[in-house]
Parts: sequence; structure tokens; C-alpha cells
Amino acid sequence: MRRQDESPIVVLGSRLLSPYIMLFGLYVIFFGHYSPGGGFQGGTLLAASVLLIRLAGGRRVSRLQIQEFATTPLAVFGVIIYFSTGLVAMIMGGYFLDYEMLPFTGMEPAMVRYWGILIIEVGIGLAVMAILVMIYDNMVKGEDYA
Amino acid sequence: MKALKIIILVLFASVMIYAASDLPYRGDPDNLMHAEESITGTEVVGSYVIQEAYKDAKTPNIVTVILGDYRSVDTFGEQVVVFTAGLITLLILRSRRRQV
Amino acid sequence: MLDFFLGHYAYWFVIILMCVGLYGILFKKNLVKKTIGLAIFQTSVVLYFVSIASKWGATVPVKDSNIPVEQAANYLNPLPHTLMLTAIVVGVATLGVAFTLIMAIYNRYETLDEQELLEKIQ
Amino acid sequence: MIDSHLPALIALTFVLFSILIPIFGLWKPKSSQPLAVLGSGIASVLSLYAFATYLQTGSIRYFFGGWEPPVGIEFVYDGLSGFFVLVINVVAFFVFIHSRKVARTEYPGKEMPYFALAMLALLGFNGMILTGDLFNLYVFLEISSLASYGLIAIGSRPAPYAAFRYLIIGTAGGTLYLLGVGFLYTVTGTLNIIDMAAMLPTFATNTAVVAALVLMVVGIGVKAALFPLHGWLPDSYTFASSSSSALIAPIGTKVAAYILFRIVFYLFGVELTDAVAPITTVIGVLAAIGILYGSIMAIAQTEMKRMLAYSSVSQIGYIIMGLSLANPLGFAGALLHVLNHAVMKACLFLVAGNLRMKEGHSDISKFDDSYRKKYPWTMASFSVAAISMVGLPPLAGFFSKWYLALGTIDNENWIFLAVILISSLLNAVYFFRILEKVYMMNPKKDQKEAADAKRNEVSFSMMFPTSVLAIALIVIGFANAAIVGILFNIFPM
Repeated sequence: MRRQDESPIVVLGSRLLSPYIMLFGLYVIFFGHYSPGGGFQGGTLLAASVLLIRLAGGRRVSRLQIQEFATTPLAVFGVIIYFSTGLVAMIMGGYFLDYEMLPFTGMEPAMVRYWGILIIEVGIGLAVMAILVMIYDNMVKGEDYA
Repeated sequence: MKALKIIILVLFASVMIYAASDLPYRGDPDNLMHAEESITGTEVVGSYVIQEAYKDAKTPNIVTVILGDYRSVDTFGEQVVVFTAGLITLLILRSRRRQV
Repeated sequence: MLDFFLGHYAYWFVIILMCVGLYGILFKKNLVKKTIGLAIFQTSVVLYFVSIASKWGATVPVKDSNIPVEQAANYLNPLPHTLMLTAIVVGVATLGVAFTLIMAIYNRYETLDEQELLEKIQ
Repeated sequence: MIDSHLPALIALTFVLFSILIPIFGLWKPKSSQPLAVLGSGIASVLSLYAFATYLQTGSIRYFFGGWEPPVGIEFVYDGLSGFFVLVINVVAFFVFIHSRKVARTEYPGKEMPYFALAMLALLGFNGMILTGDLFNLYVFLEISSLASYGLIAIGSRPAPYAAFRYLIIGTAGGTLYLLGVGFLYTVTGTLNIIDMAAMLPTFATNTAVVAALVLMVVGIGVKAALFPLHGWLPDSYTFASSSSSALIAPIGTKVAAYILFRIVFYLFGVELTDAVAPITTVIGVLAAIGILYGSIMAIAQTEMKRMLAYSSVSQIGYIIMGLSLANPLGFAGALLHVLNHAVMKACLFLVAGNLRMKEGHSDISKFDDSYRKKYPWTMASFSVAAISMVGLPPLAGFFSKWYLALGTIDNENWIFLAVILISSLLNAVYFFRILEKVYMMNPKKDQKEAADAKRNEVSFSMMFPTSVLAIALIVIGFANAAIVGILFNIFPM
């Protein structure tokens, strides 16, 4: 295997870009109610910012951002957010994913739906980011058992 | 074998052209899927959501309301599809040595 | 006749794109090229759905306070767009799995050519 | 209160366990398999309870998010979907019990992702069966297909290539289905099956509807391994690990056949389907060819799993043929055959798994009469399942073929009747040659070794599900009248 050369320019450029991409990803997730956007698009952007650092800096730098073993729990956590939102609505007496039944007191039903959509978008964003990073990590290792 | 593949390709193209010849014109506002009411008198989803989405969820982006609320099970399934893909990479590409 | 053509030209392009994708799936020997054909095939269906969502003289389905929502004809049909968000994600996941499998195949047989693979498996 | 939530609860159980397995699996990998058994056990109990509820109170419609059907998505629990859900969940439960030892030998250290994926595959299958929305069906179809690709890719050396071929053809099929849904949506403006079924008679002559029907049948036919589209099946089932093939072989193709039932009987209706395009006739003929082709190819195989895979191609033909007959007898016969074939195929693949575990191969030419001494229970189960597969009277397989044959007589379709009879003879040829090797005089060359063969039965966790499935075949055979009575009530017309 060839020696890994670190190019300072590439690392610097990526480190400069990455936070802004991440910020834009968060913006896309949270602004999905008012403009095109949402969990999947924002999650992809978040994953792009993480992967940029992974591509430029290699393992040493990327360890500081999201560690490899953390991706699976994060993905599961994202799915749990969505699933439990639906389940809470079901336990409170509605249908699965009926946001009106969510236990936000003192809010009109339409606003509860507004917040319910936001919660699941965050869950989707988290899961998509974690899984795209996970796919990249597994592919880079590329070890096969046979 | 190659002849069979060419036949499949030609057959597919002809089925598609046959189908497309009777499709409604693109962008015509009178299409049934853009109508206010369907021929059996039920709601048409496309128009219903445009009219009701803001009242139902106070969200201007209608696509987000459909994605997150009206058809939220689709979106949940979508998230599960991505989750499945992640698990498959874990299953196939992780080495035999126990991780964690 | 011209009317028919103008109303349908989007569908012809979709059909051409679809045939390109199917050609890739059927005729290409390399597994990566097959996967690319599959991606084109899926994308053409996405384009079909997006093209049927359009209405002449309508705007994007984000509520604008100047345009009344009571007339549904003012906004594009949002349902196909939503469906295609789902379909795109499904397509991406499928591509991820396809490349995972390709990597597993390459690790074992060190080739991606279908003919050579079949010979090595026998 | 729980009654009205049943359709969603069955599917959500699998979501819950596909989340729980990674959580616990990261912490303790050994806990994955018990959790999978628990999950499918809960789902089986729920689906049994739901079916009992259905028999008393009728079908349940579940509106997700509280939105009424044309706008929202609904789950429909009626007789047909309830029956299929019950069959697949119970069979999966027994397969999961069996896979404990297999998981340790065939893919050690990968239990967590494997069982999580198996749960997701079952989620997809259950969702496909229960959903009442055409696009939602596509989403669940993709969940189950992706999970199946992953499960098939684990196994012997060429398994990823088999999975890749399945992926290409399966995804192309799924995309064709999506395109068909797109055409139907363009024409009618709705995605709900019940809503659309009311509108479709108006559009019977629309070419887009004709093409949509053809595309959907082809797309789902890929998943169901309908005759000319079966190419992916033998390799996938042969190279996959024992537990994957035992899980996917009885369930995957049945669910696709169920979608065909939905499309032909519920979405279009039989009269309309025939008015739109001669689909029932065409798939009937294809199924008949598939029955004969699968049986003949099965005779030519020497590897037991590959033989069973070709036999699957043939058996799925019976189900599709029952569909194409479109009369109550054919319908009941096809559904009974779904139940029988799911149990028989699961049992036979579990036997193949047992042999692979102990002998390291499942090559028929190496079978000899020491096997019946070494594995008395496994071989007894195999005999029951094989005789049932051939279709001898007291066992379950006879009755489904009997009703199918009555259905063909009802339609005066003598060719199909002949196909059923010939195929039974062919089944007898390829199963009795194994029974002959195991039970008749066929001693090993080395007499001393044969005499020394000791009882070497597989462990209880593997023997138990195999025997239970075999006993179930006898029970189904004796209880067939009651089951068929229920199935006649399900018939939609």
C-alpha cells in the first residue's frame, strides 16, 4: 500500500468547507416547512460534510468528528425517534403517527401536527446521515469474510 | 441469446409507446388527477392537499405536509429502506472479527 | 397532430431514456455498467412522475400568500413529487446495496466481467 | 381497543424488533436470535388473534395518521390478507427457532445484522400483504427485496453473485411495477386500491390501463418467479445459507403471488382483467409450462437445495394456476396450496439445513441407508413432507391438488388437469429417488462403517421445528375441510 500523503491545502479547504455544509444541512432540515427541503435532503448534506473530512483527512482526523462505532447507534436512534413518535400517538388513543394525539398541552391540533412533522424530519435527518457515513465506512474497510 | 434480448427491448419499447399514446396531455389542468372530484365522487388527493394542507398543519410547503403527515407511513418505510441498506453493508462487508 | 405531439413529447423522452437503461441492464457485461443502466432505468420513472405533475400556468407547491390555495389549479400537483422523493431514496438505497454486493464479488473473484465470473464459479 | 389496531400492530412488531436487535446485538451478539424468535412469536400470536377476530367481526381497515383512505394510507385486514399474514408469520417463527445453530456455524459474528435484516424482510412482507395503497406497496416491496438481497448474499462463495443477479432483475421488476402504478395514477388520480377499483371499469379500453396491468403483472411476476422470469431463483436458493433459503423460499414467492391475487381479484376484478387483456389465460398457460419445466429440471438436479429450488418454480405454478382458473374451487385450492407449500418447503429446506450441518453437504448422490439410522427424526420429517409434496391422500399436499383439479374440471380445462396429474408423477420421481436411497437397500460400500452408524440426530433446537412442521402437514391434511370452508368464504365474488 502506498504511503498516505496528507496535502495541507486539501485538509484546510475541507475543514473550511465542512462546517458550512453542515450548517446548510441543518438549515435544509429545519427550513423544510417553508421551502423545498426536509430530512432526507438535509441528512444527505450532513453526511456530505462528514464524508468530506473523512476523504480529506483520513482516519486520524475523522476520529475527532464521528467515530466509526457510533454510526450504528445513531442510525438506530434516528429510527427510534420516528417510531416512538408514532407509537406515542398510538398509546394516547389515536392511530399510528396521528400527530394530533401527541401530548403537547395547550396547542391547537394544527400546530401539534406542525411540530410532529419537525420531530420526524429530525429523526430522518439523523438516520440518513448516520447510515450514509456507515455505508462509506464499511465500504472503505471493504473486508469480506470469505 | 442476443436476439432474445433485442426482442425484449423492442417489445418493451412498443408496450411503452402503446401506453403513452392514450395518456392525458402533459400539463393539461383538466386531467383527472388534477380534478377537484373524481368520477366516483371521492376526493382527489392532489387537489385536496393543496386546499387543506395549510389548515391542517400550518405548514406552507405542501410537499412536506404530504411527506410528513398524510403519507407518513411511506416516509417511515423510506427511512427503513435506508436503514436496511446500512444493515446490509454491515452484514456483507464487516469482517469476521467481532466489532465492538 | 401537433397538439398530440406537444402534449406527449415528455413521454417520448422518458421512453427513450428507459430503453437506454434497459439496454444497459440487458447487454452490458460489466456489473458496474449494469448497475448504471439500472440507475438510469429508475431515474426515467422518476422523470415520468415529475412530468405528469405539471399543470400549465401553475406554480410550485409551496403556499404563497398572494396565490389563493382554494383554486387547486394554481399549484402543481404535489403528490407525484412526494412519491418521487420516496422513490429516489429507495433507488439510492438499492444502488448502495448493489455496490456493496459488487465489492463482495470483487473480493472473492477479482473480476467484474460477467463471462469471467461465470467461468470462475463453475 | 386493541382489536382496531391489530393490522398495524402486526407490522409494527417487526419494526420494534428490528430496532431492538441492533441495540441488544451491539451489547450482546448472542441475544439476537432469541429476540428474533420472540418477535416473530409475538407477531404469530397477534396474527392468530387477528384472524380469530376477523372470523367473528369482519374485516378491519386501519387509517394511518387518522386520514381517510383516498388522502391517507390504510391497512386492510380482510380474509385474504389475514390468511397470508398468519401463514408467513407462523412459518417464519419455526424457521427462526431452527436458525440458532446455523447462525453459529455459517455466519458467526454476524448474528446482529442478519436477524435485524430478517425482521425487516418480514416487515416488508407483512406490509405488502396488509397495505391498501399501491405506492405504499412499492415501498414495502423494496424493503422486503433489499432485505432479501442481503440475506441471500450470506452463504457459500458465489452467493453475492446470485444476490446481485437477483438485485438487478428484482429492481427492474420493482421499477416496472412502479411505472404501472404511475400509469394507473395518471389515468384515475388515486392510489388507494378500493378507491381505484371503483373507477377502473370506466377506463377498460384505455391503452395506458392495459399497459399498466401488463407491467404490474410482469414486475410482480419477477418476484413470484413466474415461469419465464424465474431465472434468479435456483442460484439464489442454492447458494444462500440454510436459514436464509428456509426463510425466503416459503415466504417470498407466496407474497408476490398474493399481490397478483390482489391485482387480479380485487383491483381489476376478474371480468375486467379479462376485458382489459387476456392476462388470466396467459399467466395460466405460463404457470402450466412452469409446473412442467420446474418438475423436469428438479429431476435433473443432484444437489438437494437446487432440486428444492426448481420444485419451488413448479409449485408456485400451482398457485398461479389456481388464480387463473378464477372460480371458487381454484381459489380455495390455490390458497390451501399456499399454506401447504409454505409448510412443506420450510420443512424440506430445514431438512437440507440439518443435513448440511451434520454432513457438510446435501448432495443426493451421496445419500445412503446409514442416514435413516443417523437422523431418524430428520428423515421421518423429510418423508412426510416429500409424500405430501407428491400428493398422497392423508397428507396436506393431496387436498390442495384435489381442489385445484376440481377447479380445472369446473372450467372444463382438461389440459391443466393433465398438467397437474403429470406433475404429480414427476414430483414422485424426484422425491422417491431420495426416499429409495435412504430407506431401501442401498448400503455403503464399506459395510463396517454402515453397521457402525450411530444415532447422530441434530440438536433439539433444529429437530423440533422440522418435526413440528411435518406434524402440521398431517394435521392440515385431516383438518382440510374446515380450512377450505373458511377459504370459500374469503372468495371475493
